[in-house]
Amino acid sequence: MSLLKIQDLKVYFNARGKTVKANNSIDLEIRENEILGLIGETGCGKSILGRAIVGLLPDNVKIGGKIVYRSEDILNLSENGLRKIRGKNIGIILQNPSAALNPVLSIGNQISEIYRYHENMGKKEARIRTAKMLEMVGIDPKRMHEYPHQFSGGMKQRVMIAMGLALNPGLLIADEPTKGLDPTTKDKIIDLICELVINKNMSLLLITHDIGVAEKMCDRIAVMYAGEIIEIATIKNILSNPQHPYTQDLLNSLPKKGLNQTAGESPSLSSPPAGCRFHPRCRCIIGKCLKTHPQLMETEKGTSVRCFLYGNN
Amino acid sequence: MKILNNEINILKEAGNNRMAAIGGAIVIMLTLIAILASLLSPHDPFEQKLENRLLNPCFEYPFGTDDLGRCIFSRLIFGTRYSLAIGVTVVGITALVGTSLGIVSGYSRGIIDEIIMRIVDIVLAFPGIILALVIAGILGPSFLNVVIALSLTHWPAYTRLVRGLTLTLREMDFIEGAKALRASNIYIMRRHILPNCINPIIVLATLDIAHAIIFATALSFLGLGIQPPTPEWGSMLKAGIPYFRISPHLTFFPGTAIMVTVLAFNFLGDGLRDMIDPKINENILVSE
Amino acid sequence: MLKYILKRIFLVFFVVIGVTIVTFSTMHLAPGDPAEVIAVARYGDDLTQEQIDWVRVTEGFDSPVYIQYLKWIKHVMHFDLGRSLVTSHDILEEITIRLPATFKLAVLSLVISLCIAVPVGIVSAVKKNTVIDHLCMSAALLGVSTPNFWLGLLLIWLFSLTLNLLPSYGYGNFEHLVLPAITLGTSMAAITTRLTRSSMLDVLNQEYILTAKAKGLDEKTILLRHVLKNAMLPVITFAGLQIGFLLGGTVIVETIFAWPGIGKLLVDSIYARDFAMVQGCVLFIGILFAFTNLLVDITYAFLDPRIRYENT
Amino acid sequence: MTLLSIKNLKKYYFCGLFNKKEIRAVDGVDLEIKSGRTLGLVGNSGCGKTTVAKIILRLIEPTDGRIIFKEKDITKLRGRELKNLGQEMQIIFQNPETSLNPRMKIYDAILEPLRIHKLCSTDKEYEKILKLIEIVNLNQELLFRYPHELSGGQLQRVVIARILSLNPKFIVADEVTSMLDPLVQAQILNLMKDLQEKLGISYLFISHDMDVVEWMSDEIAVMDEGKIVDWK
Repeated sequence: MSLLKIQDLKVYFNARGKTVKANNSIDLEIRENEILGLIGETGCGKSILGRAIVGLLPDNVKIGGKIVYRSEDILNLSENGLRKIRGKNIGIILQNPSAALNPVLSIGNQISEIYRYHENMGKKEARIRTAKMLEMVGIDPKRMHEYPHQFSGGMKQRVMIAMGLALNPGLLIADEPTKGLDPTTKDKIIDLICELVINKNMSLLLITHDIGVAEKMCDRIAVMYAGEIIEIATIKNILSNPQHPYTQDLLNSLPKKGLNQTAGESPSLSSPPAGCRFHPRCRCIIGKCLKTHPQLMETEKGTSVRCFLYGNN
Repeated sequence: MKILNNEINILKEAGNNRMAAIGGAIVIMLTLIAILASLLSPHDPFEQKLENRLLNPCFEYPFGTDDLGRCIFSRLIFGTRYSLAIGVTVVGITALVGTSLGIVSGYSRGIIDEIIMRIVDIVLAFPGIILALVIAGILGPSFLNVVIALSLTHWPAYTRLVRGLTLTLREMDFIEGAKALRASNIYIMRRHILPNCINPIIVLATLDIAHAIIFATALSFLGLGIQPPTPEWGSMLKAGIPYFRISPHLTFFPGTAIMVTVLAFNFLGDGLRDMIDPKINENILVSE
Repeated sequence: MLKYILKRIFLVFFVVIGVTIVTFSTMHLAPGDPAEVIAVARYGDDLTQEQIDWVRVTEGFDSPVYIQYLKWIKHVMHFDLGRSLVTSHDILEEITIRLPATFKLAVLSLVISLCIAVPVGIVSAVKKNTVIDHLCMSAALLGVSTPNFWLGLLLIWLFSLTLNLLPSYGYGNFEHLVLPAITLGTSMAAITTRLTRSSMLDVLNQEYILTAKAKGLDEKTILLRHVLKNAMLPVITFAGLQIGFLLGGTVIVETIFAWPGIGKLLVDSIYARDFAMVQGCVLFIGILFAFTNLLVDITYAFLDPRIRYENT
Repeated sequence: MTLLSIKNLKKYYFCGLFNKKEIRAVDGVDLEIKSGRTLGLVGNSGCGKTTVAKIILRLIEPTDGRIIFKEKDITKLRGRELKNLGQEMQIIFQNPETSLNPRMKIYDAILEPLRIHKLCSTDKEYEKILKLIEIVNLNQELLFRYPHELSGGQLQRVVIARILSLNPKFIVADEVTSMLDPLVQAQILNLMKDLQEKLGISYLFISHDMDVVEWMSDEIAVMDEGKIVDWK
């Protein structure tokens, strides 16, 4: 059964006269206790999709379409309704841990306030739950009274994870959880998230530009380019036989695959190219690509691609 | 996501350049009044007609006359010259001195930085107008002494602001890159650090002109600034106090003139600040 | 944390020495020969050259400047600021008599300023770009642009001349304190409101507020637990600094309202060219201000955990 | 022929209340870089690799040890020779966004090195800059824009063009692509490899990503806690 279904989601901003189409009719489904990876380059709108799900977008935004969480459309929930879901049903780990923690509150308080607010728990009981949570993410509970500036980058990331998982949400969204960490801490964080997600049988939406991390964690991968999803497939299919030319180039650009380069730059969201967004940089371009905009078509079981090479959409 | 943040920030502050426009318009109007003072004023500001003394505002004298029968309207117009002149000269000197000291102390970080910052602390140890008051009092009342008094006490605001900016700029890679090119320190300060400080300095200078005008009129109000008969708003205000009960307009018009001028510069400064650099807030400006 | 406080204490000591040097040197800036000024004050105008020379020797004006400075400092150490040139009363005594008047005015003005500024600043930040916000901000802008000496005159004209509810000058019961305190308090409130609002807006844009929302907390909890705690730090530091500005502000307000405080003493002694008294007042205010700054720094260190638990 | 070698390089920092606590950022490092070749330097963050790089470029003074560049000891170089050294050795930083002066147009940024060393008369500047941007395949239209209008990859190319204007023999690349997306990283690394073949530049390539270093370098030194622990 699908935990979260995103249907034709459109997220538009108007900035300096131009409308920025950050998310352009996105269809995506996250199943029960599955890890879905959302991969894309900087500025392709993947973080915005993550924040749109929990309604954390700035107020000058126009949102269309539906986001159904267990048969309840989140987008037309009232602010109170949405607030009930955040943290309880859908947790989110924001991108930059060193700025995302309140510098004047101890990390213990910042976690226990979730328990005291959502389940109006007593102070003592909340403290016990917080200690248990800190232990689970590998932080010594005795450091509960310390402040964010006394923790290293990796440790702050663990505090964010503890905050996201405090109320055992059904779905966890992790936005670039390993960015800026050195290799050893990165592996530790990856193992921690996988272990927690599996034994709490939750689903995880992992947002990252680092394919190596996605390989180690995800069951399924969705590749995003210029505000829209261009390929969805299981990790095995994506690695063994990527279909969309962009996914192929992305995988070939990995150091392991010889850093083969692709010309051009990723387009700006405010003035994307006509027709298929990737046509200016595509190797196997055909006439149709320049004018018409391809739809996301399902080719084999569970794999869908947005390209004219496959199926005659 | 980075691209989006930039665009949102710019959008948010677009509304405030209306403020800068209004402030700018009034400032330009005031400068024109100052320049064309002799053309605009209906009477000679120094000519005393004792027979029509303390007249209320009427057709002949739009703002009435003062205790010596001089036309207040004309004196106010000429007064613009002094206020703007003091504001601009004081800010010109303090911005120059303060900025260069700020860059040098921020960039060199060694003993020089310690010395400059200790001098700043000492000058700032005297709150607000006290030091300026004493210096003006001792040197004796005159235009030049007011400028000296205010300049000696106003420069630390710039030094603090610019030093803060230089400290952050100094850590950026493009300064290390310039050093790797073996560019001289002076070149780096002139070509890399100064251009990145110009905008915040402009904002601070605009707000500081407003500040300097208030301080200058305050000194004249206390009789330590520009002395009568020169038509300076502060001294006109002071001259109007003995006649406060019977003809309050003697104090009302100079007071409004000061407020309007200061308001204009504050408007301009606020508008510029929101457009350029919202980080400069009262803390740095008023702490001197 | 200890390192931070030790550094601040050393700095204050250094600043106080600086204050004494500046005060001493401003006196030497005065035109004319100090010995002659004292001689005139003591013996009247028609005096002979010997009297001036005798004064110069006894007062030690002939020795090099730094010796005079050291001698003066020795006196200051024993709380002896010397005698007024005009009334030849003891300077420190004159100041201490007037201290309560200035203190009362400063404290009441500070209370008025904070009681207006903090709530208004918070409300206009939370309700950004609404009618309330524009209203408060234009009032604050007007407040900042209105020189407090003119504001004082306006208040006198309104309250004591036209409505004559309150006395326009003098010192006595609470009634006399109202107008000066309002004048000083409101001009301070204008500056503090603008600072509170920009500090609040700054915190509202931080990422940890987004995290708080992501945890599902409601507006009120976020405002109290996260926003206020961070936003009030710069406001408290500025409130401390304000005590110093009030000392500066009193100079003008006390002159308008004939309020017998240190500010008025300073202005009157400048008129009377009584440089010894001026020197005493300036020294007193400078040192008082330096110590209030130290107090503010230390309280700030306790409030901000980033300094309290500073570890490399 | 070895272009550059370091002998027993040390850099100690002193901190704590009375500068008693001693931190050995670089503790006796020996390196050798042959001309036209790339030496990779790998290690976790905080192991001192950037400090070594900055010492070689004389941006930081070493506590001990010697730097030999083209058989000349440059550890204590001063004045004119030090300035000429600036033409021979250069550095590319990790974050492209802070590597260029935000107030300087791209055109001036690329020409700045030539203007500092006065190597090119103003009339020949335009022709020189066209050649430079052609090498790093940037299009002309970007020349009159400001750094904040360019993407990470484009900025890094501007930095490379700017350094090439002095045709240096040795470039330090300090985690050059760790902030860039995969595709852009591939473009920049391939560009650097071509430059090495065409212009015979040698690199000290610093990174914490082992695969990237293996692809780029001929020899690799692994650093930990200020010392070289492994050599491939």
